[in-house]
Amino acid sequence: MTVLPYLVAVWIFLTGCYGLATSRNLIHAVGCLAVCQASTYVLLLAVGYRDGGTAPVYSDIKPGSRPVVDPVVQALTLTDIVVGATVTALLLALVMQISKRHGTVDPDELRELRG
Amino acid sequence: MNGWTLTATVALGAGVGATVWGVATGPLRRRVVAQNLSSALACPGLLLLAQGYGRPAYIDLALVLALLGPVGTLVFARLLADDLAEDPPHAWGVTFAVAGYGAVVVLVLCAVTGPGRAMVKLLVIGALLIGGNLVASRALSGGFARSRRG
Amino acid sequence: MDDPLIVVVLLLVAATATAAVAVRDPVRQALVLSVLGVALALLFTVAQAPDVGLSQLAVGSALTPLLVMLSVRKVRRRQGDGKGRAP
Amino acid sequence: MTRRARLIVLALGGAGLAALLIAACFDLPRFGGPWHPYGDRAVHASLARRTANTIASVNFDQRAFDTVGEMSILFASVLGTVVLLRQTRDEKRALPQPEEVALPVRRYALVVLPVAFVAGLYVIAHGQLSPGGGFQGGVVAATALHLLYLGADYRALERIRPVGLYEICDALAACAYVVTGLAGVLAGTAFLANTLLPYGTFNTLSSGGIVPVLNAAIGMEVACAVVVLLARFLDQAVEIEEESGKP
Repeated sequence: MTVLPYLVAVWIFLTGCYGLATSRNLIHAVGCLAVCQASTYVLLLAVGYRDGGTAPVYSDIKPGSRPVVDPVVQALTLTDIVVGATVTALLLALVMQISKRHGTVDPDELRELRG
Repeated sequence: MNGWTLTATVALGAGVGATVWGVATGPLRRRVVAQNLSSALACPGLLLLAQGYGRPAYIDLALVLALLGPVGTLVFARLLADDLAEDPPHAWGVTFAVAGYGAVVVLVLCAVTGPGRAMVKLLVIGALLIGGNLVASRALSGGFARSRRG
Repeated sequence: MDDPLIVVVLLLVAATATAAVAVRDPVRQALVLSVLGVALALLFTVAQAPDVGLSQLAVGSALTPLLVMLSVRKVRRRQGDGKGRAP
Repeated sequence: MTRRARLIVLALGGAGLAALLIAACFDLPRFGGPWHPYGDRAVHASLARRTANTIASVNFDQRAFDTVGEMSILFASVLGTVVLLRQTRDEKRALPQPEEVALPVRRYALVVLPVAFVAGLYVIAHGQLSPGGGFQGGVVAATALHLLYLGADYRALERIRPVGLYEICDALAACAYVVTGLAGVLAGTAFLANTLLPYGTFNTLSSGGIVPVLNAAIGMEVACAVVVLLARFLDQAVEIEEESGKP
């Protein structure tokens, strides 16, 4: 039970990698990369969790009244989610350019084109 | 673990679990409906969790989901209009059931909260959630019916 | 304290992520990714990280699907055009 | 390499990686354990500077320099997208035809647009108090504007969205963040040190020293970045076409 969150993170990462390697469509591959990213969020938050804790946001509770979870990993994750979305956008832009240049988004066909 | 989180566990496990199954299998018309219902089911779950943890601050999440969940469905309704026009989804029974579930959760929480700013916020979230859910369903079943490219 | 809740939501996320990889058509994958965003937001809430959940909801519910769907439309239109003419 | 050989290599590598990762899982600190040295110190520092939302304090005060890095990745990827998706010489613009939208959908879009936009601003403004902040609120506000495309049509969106202006605002917001940091250097402390402004009263909008300033800068940066990104994607998907006949 105590390692289940870590194992879930490993599972998500490996599935994402499998999808990335066997994908026949670059847009699908970008989606798989987003799944891989999600595994890092799960791992980071699992490391920062504390039993019975609550969020260290003191707008509605008094400081010190309840145990709190780790804010540092949350800060890392939260910036990465938004930045990750813009990186996904950059990759999708690359896919559009590939489609314009080569007329296909299948990685196998692209390899044949290069010869 | 209290009654609120227990209810949330059951509702999220069964409801969102079913939408995951619905979105991963079957024809396109079932998948878009499942996507719409996933946000409509998760939003009351977030409200229940906020109550269960005793943290009114968590309600902001439900507010954002009630606003942006239907927007996500509108994205699909708009960009898949041609595909959906051939085979439009008809799932009004499930949609109204889920909307009723959202209404019940919001009303129960309102009764517990008592009058005040928090209750107004809850009612706004409820209105946005149910209105958004119904409009998004409407959009899926022919909101962009005579769509051309654009 | 809320162990069953965390386990349920973790399994939900794992199942959705697997489905997101297994569904090969980009359009249908975008639908699953959108549900994955909601499931992740639930997990973050349960793990007491409302800021992160908010971030995931903002990005995952509308922005990512819109980006993917627009890319699919562009790529399909190109290939639809290209099939009529010689490449 | 054939597809089959690639799958074998993938299976071998994946199995090795899985074994290592699972072994690592059992050596990680126990899930839900009480030992969080950095977290406890971060909470303490945040309360000392009267910032109610510890996560905002970590992002915009204790690790503000890290956020400069994140911001530059965001800025660079937006710049890359803009360069990749520009209109090339062999492409022409075709005006999209207006969409016929069902009346309830159109009404919904026009009612929810201002609500969602204000909710985005609320999330940014309360970043240092309740859950939220510039990163989240910026995305919500920018997404809200695009309801005009979903509920009305593309030309309505283009009227309220001069992309050039948003590009300038994007750059200005990035500069504002760095200039706020440099102000610390000029005042004789360190880059991005939270010593310039008074810390204010705990749990009010003006608390936390430079946290609200940096938060607002990031909010503007993210909102403008998302608008510019989506503008380029929409241009490509809706408007820009290749000139037929030319190679």
